[in-house]
Amino acid sequence: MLENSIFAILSLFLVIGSLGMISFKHTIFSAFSFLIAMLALAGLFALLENSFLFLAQIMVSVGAVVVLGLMVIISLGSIEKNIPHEPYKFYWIFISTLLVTPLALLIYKALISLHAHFEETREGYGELKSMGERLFSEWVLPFEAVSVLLLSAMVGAIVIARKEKYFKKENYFDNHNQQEDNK
Amino acid sequence: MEQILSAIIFIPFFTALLASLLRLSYSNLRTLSIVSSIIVFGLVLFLAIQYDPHGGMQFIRTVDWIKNYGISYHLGVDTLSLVLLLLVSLLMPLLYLYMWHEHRKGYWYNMLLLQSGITGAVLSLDLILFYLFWEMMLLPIFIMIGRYGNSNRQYNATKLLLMTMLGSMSMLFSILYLGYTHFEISGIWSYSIESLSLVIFSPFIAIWVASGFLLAFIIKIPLVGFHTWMAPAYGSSPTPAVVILSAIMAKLGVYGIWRFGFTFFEETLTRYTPHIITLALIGLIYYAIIAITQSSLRRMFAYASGSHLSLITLGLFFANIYSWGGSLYFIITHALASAGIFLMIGLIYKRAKTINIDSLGGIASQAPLFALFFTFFALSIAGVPGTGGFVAELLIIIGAFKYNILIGIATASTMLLAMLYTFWMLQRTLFGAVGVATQNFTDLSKKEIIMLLPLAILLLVTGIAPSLFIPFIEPWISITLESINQNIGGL
Amino acid sequence: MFAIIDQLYIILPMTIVLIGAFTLMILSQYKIFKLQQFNLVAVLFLTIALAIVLMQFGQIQKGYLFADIIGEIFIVDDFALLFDIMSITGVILTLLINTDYFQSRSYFNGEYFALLLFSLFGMILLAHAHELVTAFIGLEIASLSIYALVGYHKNNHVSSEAMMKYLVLGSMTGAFFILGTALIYGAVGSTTLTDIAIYLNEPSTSEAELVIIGATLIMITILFKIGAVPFHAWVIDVYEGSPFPITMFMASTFKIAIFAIALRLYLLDFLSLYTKWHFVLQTITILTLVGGSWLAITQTSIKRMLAGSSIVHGGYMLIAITSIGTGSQIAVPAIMFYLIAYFLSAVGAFGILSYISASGIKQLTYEDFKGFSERRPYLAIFMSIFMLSLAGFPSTIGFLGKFYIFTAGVESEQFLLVGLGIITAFISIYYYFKVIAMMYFYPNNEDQKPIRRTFSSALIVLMAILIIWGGIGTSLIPFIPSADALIDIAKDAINSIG
Amino acid sequence: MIPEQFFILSTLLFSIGLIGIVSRRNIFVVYLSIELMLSAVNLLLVTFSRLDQSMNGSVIALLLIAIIAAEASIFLAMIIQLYRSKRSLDSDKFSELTQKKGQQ
Amino acid sequence: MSTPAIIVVIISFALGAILALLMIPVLVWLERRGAGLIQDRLGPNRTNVGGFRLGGVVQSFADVIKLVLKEEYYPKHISKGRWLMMLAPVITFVSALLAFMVIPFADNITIAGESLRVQPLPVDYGILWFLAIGSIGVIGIFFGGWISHNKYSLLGASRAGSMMIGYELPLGLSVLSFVLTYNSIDFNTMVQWQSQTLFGFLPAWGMIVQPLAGTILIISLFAETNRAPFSVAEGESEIVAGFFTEFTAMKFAMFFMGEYVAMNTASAVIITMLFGGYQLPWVTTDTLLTNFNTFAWTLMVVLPIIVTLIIRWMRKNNRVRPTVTSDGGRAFETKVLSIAMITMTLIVEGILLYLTLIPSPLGSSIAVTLFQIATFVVKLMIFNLFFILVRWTLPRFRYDQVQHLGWYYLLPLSLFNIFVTAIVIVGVSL
Amino acid sequence: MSQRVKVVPRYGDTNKEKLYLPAIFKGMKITFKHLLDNVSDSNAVDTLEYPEEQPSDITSRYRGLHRLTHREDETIACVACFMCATACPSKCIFIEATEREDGQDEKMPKLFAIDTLECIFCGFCVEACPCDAIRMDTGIFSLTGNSREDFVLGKEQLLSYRGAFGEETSCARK
Repeated sequence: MLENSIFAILSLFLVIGSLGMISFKHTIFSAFSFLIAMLALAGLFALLENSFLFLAQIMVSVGAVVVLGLMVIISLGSIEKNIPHEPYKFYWIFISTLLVTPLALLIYKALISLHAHFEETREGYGELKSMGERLFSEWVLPFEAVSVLLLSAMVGAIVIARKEKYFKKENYFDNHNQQEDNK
Repeated sequence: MEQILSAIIFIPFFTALLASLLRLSYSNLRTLSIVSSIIVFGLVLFLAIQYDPHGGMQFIRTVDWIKNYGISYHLGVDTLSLVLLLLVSLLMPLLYLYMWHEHRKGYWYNMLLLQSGITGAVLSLDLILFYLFWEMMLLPIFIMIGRYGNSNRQYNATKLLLMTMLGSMSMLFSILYLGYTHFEISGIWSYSIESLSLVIFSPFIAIWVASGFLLAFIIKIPLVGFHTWMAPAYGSSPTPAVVILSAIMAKLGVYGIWRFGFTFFEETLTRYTPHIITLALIGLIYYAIIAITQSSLRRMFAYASGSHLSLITLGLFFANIYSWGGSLYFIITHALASAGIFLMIGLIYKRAKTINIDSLGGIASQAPLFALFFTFFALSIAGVPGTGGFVAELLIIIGAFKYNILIGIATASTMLLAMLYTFWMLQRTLFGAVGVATQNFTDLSKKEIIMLLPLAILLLVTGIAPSLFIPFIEPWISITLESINQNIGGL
Repeated sequence: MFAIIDQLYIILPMTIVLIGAFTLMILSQYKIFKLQQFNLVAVLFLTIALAIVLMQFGQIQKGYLFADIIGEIFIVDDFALLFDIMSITGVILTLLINTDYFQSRSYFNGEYFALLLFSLFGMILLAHAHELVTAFIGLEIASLSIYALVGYHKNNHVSSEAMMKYLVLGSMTGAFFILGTALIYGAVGSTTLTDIAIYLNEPSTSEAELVIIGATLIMITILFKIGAVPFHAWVIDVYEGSPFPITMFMASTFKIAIFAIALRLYLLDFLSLYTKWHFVLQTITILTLVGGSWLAITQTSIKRMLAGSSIVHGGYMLIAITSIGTGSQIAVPAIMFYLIAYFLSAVGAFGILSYISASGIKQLTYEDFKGFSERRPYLAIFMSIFMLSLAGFPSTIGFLGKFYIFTAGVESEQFLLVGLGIITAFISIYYYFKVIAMMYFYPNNEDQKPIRRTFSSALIVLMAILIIWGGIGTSLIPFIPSADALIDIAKDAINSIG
Repeated sequence: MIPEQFFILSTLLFSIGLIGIVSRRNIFVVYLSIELMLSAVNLLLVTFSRLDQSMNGSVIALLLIAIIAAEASIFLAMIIQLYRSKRSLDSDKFSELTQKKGQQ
Repeated sequence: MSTPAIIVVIISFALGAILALLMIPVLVWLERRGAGLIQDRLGPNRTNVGGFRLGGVVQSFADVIKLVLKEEYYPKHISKGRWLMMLAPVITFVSALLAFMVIPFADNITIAGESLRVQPLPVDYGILWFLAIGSIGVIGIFFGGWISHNKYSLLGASRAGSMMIGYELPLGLSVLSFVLTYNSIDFNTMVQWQSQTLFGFLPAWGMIVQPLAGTILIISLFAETNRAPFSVAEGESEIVAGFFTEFTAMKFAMFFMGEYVAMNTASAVIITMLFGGYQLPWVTTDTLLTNFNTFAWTLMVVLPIIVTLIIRWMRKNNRVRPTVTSDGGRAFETKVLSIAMITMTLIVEGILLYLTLIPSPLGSSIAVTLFQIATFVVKLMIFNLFFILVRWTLPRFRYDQVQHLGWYYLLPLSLFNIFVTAIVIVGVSL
Repeated sequence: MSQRVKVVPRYGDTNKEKLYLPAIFKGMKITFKHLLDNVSDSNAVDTLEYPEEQPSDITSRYRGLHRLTHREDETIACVACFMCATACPSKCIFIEATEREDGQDEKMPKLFAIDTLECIFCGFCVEACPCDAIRMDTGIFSLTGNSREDFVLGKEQLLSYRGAFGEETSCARK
C-alpha cells in the first residue's frame, strides 16, 4: 500500500515534470520541470530497490546534467527576446502526439506481452556491492569504454565551447580564407 | 601470336599512356600516334591474312579475371569482328592524317583511347569485358564532342552520353540476369559468350532480357524513335569523332545485335522481327525524307547514315543469306563511304568555315579535284552502281524481296530517296554560283589526297569486284545462319 | 581460449589508437608543436596499429577476448579485423590527404587529431562488439567525437548549424538504439549476440514481439547513420557544413564502421526476423535510391552533390542487405566489396576537393570546375577517375562493386530493386559526368596557379591507381593481388562470422 | 506496484521526449527531451533488472547514465556555441544550410 | 522493524532535526558574537526574554521572528514564476538539511542484540548521499539568481554555479581517496576505522592519514557551502548581495539559514571523515563499554570541574561596567543558569553513579551513546567555530582566483592523491 | 621629499609563501588570540554600553547636526544668498528668500529646510556660508524620528539648536 502510494506520487511528479518540460515557454521552467522529473525518476529507482542507481541518478542527472544546463542558461542570460517565439507550440505538440502514439502503443503492447510480475528481491540486490561485482567482472569492458566516451566527450565539449581567436600574425592569408569561408 | 589480339587492343592505349607520362609535344605525339596506328593496322592485316574464313572463332585468348564470378579476359576474332577491326584500323591512320595540324593534345589521346575501346569491344567474347570496352569507347567520344565540338556541344555531348548510357544500363541488367541464370542452371558463374549461349529462358523472361540488349544496340544504331541524340551529336562533333560515330560506332550496334542477339535470343528475336523491321522501314524512309530537308551538310549525312543503318538492320532481320551478306557488305562500304564524306565535309568546313548547303556553291569550278572526290563519295553513299554501296544495297533488297514482296518494294525505295537527296545536294553545293564562303576554295592538297585515296579505291574495288570480298564473308554467314536455323528452324 | 599474452596482442591496435589519442590530447596543450607534427604523430600511431592489425588478419582464429571474465562481449574474427583495417586506413588517409587543408586553416589544432583517434577507437570497438551495449558505447564514442569535429570551425555559422542538426538527430536515434537494446534485454535477459541468437532460434519464441520491435529500433538507428531516406534529412546539410576532412571521414570511414555492426547483427541475430522486415527494407531501399538521386541531382555544390550521392550509395548497399534476408549467398561479400570500393572512391573524390579548396576560397560548385582540365590536367584526370568510379563506370572498382551488388540482387530475385538500382546508377551518370563535363568542356577562365606537389597529391594518385587496379587488376602480374583478391578477402571475413 | 505501471511510465516518458523533440524549437528543450528519452530507457532497464533479479539491467542503466552525461556535455557546449553565433536558442534561425538560390 | 529500532530511528531523526535546525540560531549567534569578539567588540547582547539573554542567542530568535513576520515582497519586474522565487530558497535549504541526515551521531547502539544506527536516515551509503543531495543545493541558487531578473543576481548565481561545479570534482575525488582508505562508503564504518591508532599512539584520523586529501576536502567544502573566503557568489562589495539580492523576509531567511545548515553539514562531514567523528582519540566504543566504570568515574570527576569553570567564567563576564547603573537582570540570569547547571550536573552524576553501582548493559550503552553524541556536538561546534574563524580572518578570493585554485591546484592534487592512495593500498594489501 | 622613497619589499615569491597555508594559519592565530582574550574577559573589550554610556569624546571639530546661527539680536543671520544650497553636493538645502523688513539686511529666508536624510554631513555648506549663518557645531550625533517628515528640519528647528562649544552668535563681520 505504502509502495503503491509512493509510486503514485512519484509517477505523478514524473509525468507532470516531463509534460511541463515540453510545454513551458521559458527555458528555465522547462529545466525545473526536468529536474522534478529526474528526481521522481530517482525515487522510482529507489522504489525498485536500486539504491545505488538512485544516488547515481541524483548525482549525475540532477547534480551534473541539470546543474550544468542551468549554468548554461544562466551564463547565456536567456532574455525574453532570445527565447524562440512559438505561437503554434501546442498545435505542434498535439500533432506530434498523434504521430507518436502508435509507436508508443506498439512498444507498450510488446512490453505487456511479457506478463511479468515482481518478486521478492534476492539478498544483495541493488546494493553497491553486487553492482560493483557485476560492473567489474562482466561489464568491465563497456565500463572502460564509457570512460573513454566521457573523455572524448569532454575533449569535444571543450573544443566546441572554447572561444577561438584566429587572428594570428603568421598566417594572414589564412585569415583571409576564413573570412571567405564565413560568407 | 597468342598475344596479337591484346596487342591490337592495347597498343593505342599504352601509346596514350606513355605519351601522357612523357608529356610529349603534340608533334611527337602525332608521330607516335600515327606509328602506333600503322603498327596496329599492320597487325590487323597480318591477322586477316592468318584468318581462316571457315574457322569460326579464332585466335582465342582466355585469362581468368575475376574467378569468383567466372569473368575472364576472353578475346577472339571471327569474320564479323575482323571486318570491323579492319575498318577501324584502316580509318585511324587516315583520321590522324586529317588531324595533322591539330595541336590540342587531348584530341590525340582521345582518339588513341577510342581506338582501344572500339577494338576491345569488337574483340571481347566475355560479356563483362565487352561491357567494359563498350563503355570505355563512349568516354572519349563524349569528351571529344563536348570539348572540341561546335555549337551547343556540351548539351549534345551530355545527351549522347545519357541516351547511350541508358541503353548500356539496360544491357547491364540483362547481362547480370544472363550470368545469374547460367549460375542457377549450371552452378558455375560464367560470362563468356559460349557458355551463356547455352542458357535457355522461358519466353516471357527472354523478351525482357533481350529487350535489355536490344535497347542498347538500337540506341547506338540508332533506329527511329531512339535517334534524338543522333543529329545534334553528329552536328556538333568534330570531324574525326563524327567519322568514328557514323563509320564505326553505329555499326557496333549492328555488331551487338548480330553477335549477342543472334547468339542468345534467336527465338526471341523472331518475336521482335516484325517490330524492328517496321521501325527500320520507317526509319529508312523517315531519315531519308528528313535528310532532304536539312540545310547543314553534316546533319544531312547524319540522317542519311541513319537511313542506311536502318537498312543494315533490316538486312540483319530478314535473316537470309542475301540480306546478311548485304548487311555485312554494307557495313564495309558504308563505313568507307561515310568516312569519306564526313572527312570531306570536314575539309569543306576547314576551307569555307561553313557547311550550310545554301551558302555553298560552285565548288566544282573552284576545286575540281575536290568536287570529283566529293561526288564520288556522295554517290557511293547513295549506292550508285559501280560503288560498293550498290552491291550491298542490292543484296539487301534481294533479301527483302525474299522475305516479303511489299517490304521489298519499300526497301527498294531507299535507293530512290538516296539518289534524290544526294543529287540535289550535289547540285546545290558543287554547281551553281560561287558563294561568299566558297570564293577562296582551294583544291585538295597531297596529304588530303593520300587520306582520301584509300577510301575511294576500296569503294571502287568493292563496287566493281565484290567477288573479291564475298568469299571472305560468305562462309561465316552461312555457318551462322545454319546454326540459327538448326536451333529454331529458321526465322 | 587465448593465452593472456595473445589477448594483449589482440587488443594492442586498439590500445595504440587510444594511447595515440591520449598523447595527442596532452600534446595539444603545448602551443609549440606545429600542425604537421600532430599529424605526424597521429599517423605514426595509426601506422603501427595498422601494421599490427595487418599481421593479425587471417592469422587469428575466431574467439572472444577475456571470455572467462567478461563473457562473449568482445569478439575477434577476420570480419572485425577487416573493418579495423578499413577504419584505420580511412583515418590515415583522412589525415594524409588533408594535410594541405589542415595547414591552410588555422582552426585545426591538436585536439582535432585526438578526437579523430577517439572516433576511430569507437569504430574499432563497434567492429569488435558482440554485445549491444558495447556496440552502443562504441557508436556513441565515434559519434560524439564526430559531432565535435563537425562543429570544429567555430567561426563559421554553417559548421555550428551542421553540428546542431547532426547532434540532435543523432542523439535521438541513439535513444532509439538503446531503447531497442533495452527491449531486447527485457525479452532475452541478456544483450550478448550469442544469447539473442539462441533465444531467437528457439522454436517457442517465434513470436518474440519485444525482440522484433527492439531490433527494428536498432535498425532505424543504423539506417539513420548511413542516411537511408526517411532518415536522411541531415546528410546533405551536415556534409556541407563540416570541414572537408570530416565530410570525407564521415562519408567513407564512419559509414563503413556502421556497416560493421549492421552486418554482424543481420548475419547473426536478426536473420530470422527478415520475413517481417522484408517489405519495410525494400520500401526504404526504394525510397533511398529515389530520394538520394533526387537530392544529388538538384545540388549545385559539389560537396552537397557528393553528400546526396552518398545516400544513393547507401541505397545500393541496402539492396544487398535486403538480399541477405532472401537467401543471397553473395550479398554480404558484395557489401564488403562495395564498402571498399566506395571507400576508395569517396576518399579520392573528397581528397581532391579538399586539396583544391585547401588553397581555395568557398564552396566548390560545378561552375568552379569549368576549365579545370586546363588548369590542372592531371588532377582533372584523377577527378574523372573518381567520378567514374562513383558512377560505376566499368574498368573502375566502383563498377565491380555495383556489379556484385546487382548480382546479389538478381540472385535473390529482387528485380525491382536491381532495376531501380540500375536506373539510379544511370541517373548518377548525369551528376557525376556533369563534373567531368565541367572540367573538360569549358575553357579556362581563371589564372593558372602554381602546382603544389605535396603528400596529398601523391595519395590522390595512389587512390586513383587503386581504383583502376581494383577495377581491372588481373592475376597476370605476379605478386600483386588482383581485383579478385579483394572479394576473396571479403568472403573469408564473412566466413569467419558464421 | 506491478511491472505494467512501470512499462506505461517509461513508454510515456519516451513518447513525451519524442514529442518534445518534434514539436519544440527551443534547442535547450530539445536537448532536455533527448535526455528524457534516454532516462525513460533507463527506467525500463531498471524495471527489467528488478524483474530479472540480476543486476545486469542496473549496470546497463548505470552505463547509460554515464552516456547521458557525456551527451549532455557535448550538447551544452553546442548550445553555448550556437548561442554565441546567433544570439538565440531558436533552432529555426539556424537555416543557412540550404541550397542557395541563384547559385546555378 | 522492532520497537527499539523504530524508537532509535525516531530519536536520531529528532536529534538530527534539532542539530540541524536548532543549530541555525546558535550558529548565527556564534558568528555574530564571534565576529564581534574577534574584532574587539561585543556583538549583539541586548535582546532578552525576561532578563535572559543567554549571551545574546535570543537575538537570533528575535531575528527569525522578525523575518517570519515580515511582509513578503516581490520586486515589480518579476511577473511570472513567483512560485519559483518561493521554491528556490526551499531547495537550497532542504538539500542542505537532507544532506545532514546521514551523519552518524554515535556508534551503532546494540539494543536487545540488534545493532542500530544512530543516524537520522539509517542507510549505509552515507557519503554518496551527501554528495548526491549536496549537489542539489546549487540548483536553488540558480533558480533564485535567474528569477530575480537582475544582473547582480545572475552574476551571483553563475558564480555560485561555476564554483560549485569546479569544486565538486576535487571534493568527489578527495572523498574517493578516503573511500579507498576506509574501504567503505558508510560514514559509521569510516568513523570506526578512524578509532584505530597509527604506530600505536597516533589516532588514525583521516586528517592524519590523508593530510592532502583532508585539506582538499576542507577547502572544497568551504567552497561548496559558499562561505568566505569563497563567498564570491554573494560578494557584497561587487555584486550587492549576489543571488539573493531581490529576496526578502522568509525567502531570504531560507537562503540565509540554508547557508548555516550547509556549514553545519560540512562541519559534520569534516569531523566524521577527518577527525574521528563522535569518537574521542584512543577511545573506541568497545573500550568505553568494557571499561564503563572507569569511564563513568572519570566523567563524574571531570564534569563538576568543567561546570565550575563555566560558572566562574559566567560570573566574571556576565556583568556590566561600573558606569552603568542598571545591569538589566544579568546577575539574576547568572544565578538561575548556575543553579540549572549544577542541578543538571547532579542529575548526570546520579545517573552515572546508579549505572556504576548497578550495572546494566542497556543503560551503559545508552550512556556511552549519549556521551558520543555529546562529543560529536562539541566537535561540531568547534568546527563551526573554525568556519567562523576562517571567515573573519581571510579576505574573499577574487572570482578568477577561486576558479584557478579549484581547477589548477585542487583537481590535479586530488587526482595525484588518488593515484598515490591506490598504489599504497594495493601495496599494503599485497 | 623625493629622496625619501621607501622600497616596500615584495612578498609571495618563495615557495613557502606560495603555499599560503602558513600565512593563513598565522592570520588565524591572531584572530583566535583576539577571540580568546575577549572571551576570557569580555569587560576588557573597549566598547561603550551606548544608551547607558554616552560618548565623551565629541570635540568642537565634530560635524554634528546643522544649526542656523543668530545675530546678536537673536535674529537670523542668514541672508538667503543660496551659497550653501549651491555648494551642497546632495542638494538637501531648500531656501526660499523674502525681503527683510527690520532693516538689518535686505534679504532673509522665508523658508530654510534641510533634509537630513539626504544630507551627507560633508560640511560644504558651512564652508560656503559668507556670513557664518550655518554651522555644524551642535554636537548632536543621532537624530531620531517617526516619519520621514520628522527628518526635514525647518528654519525654526534649526534656529532652536544651540552650539555645544561656545561661539553662540554669528561671527560674520558687520
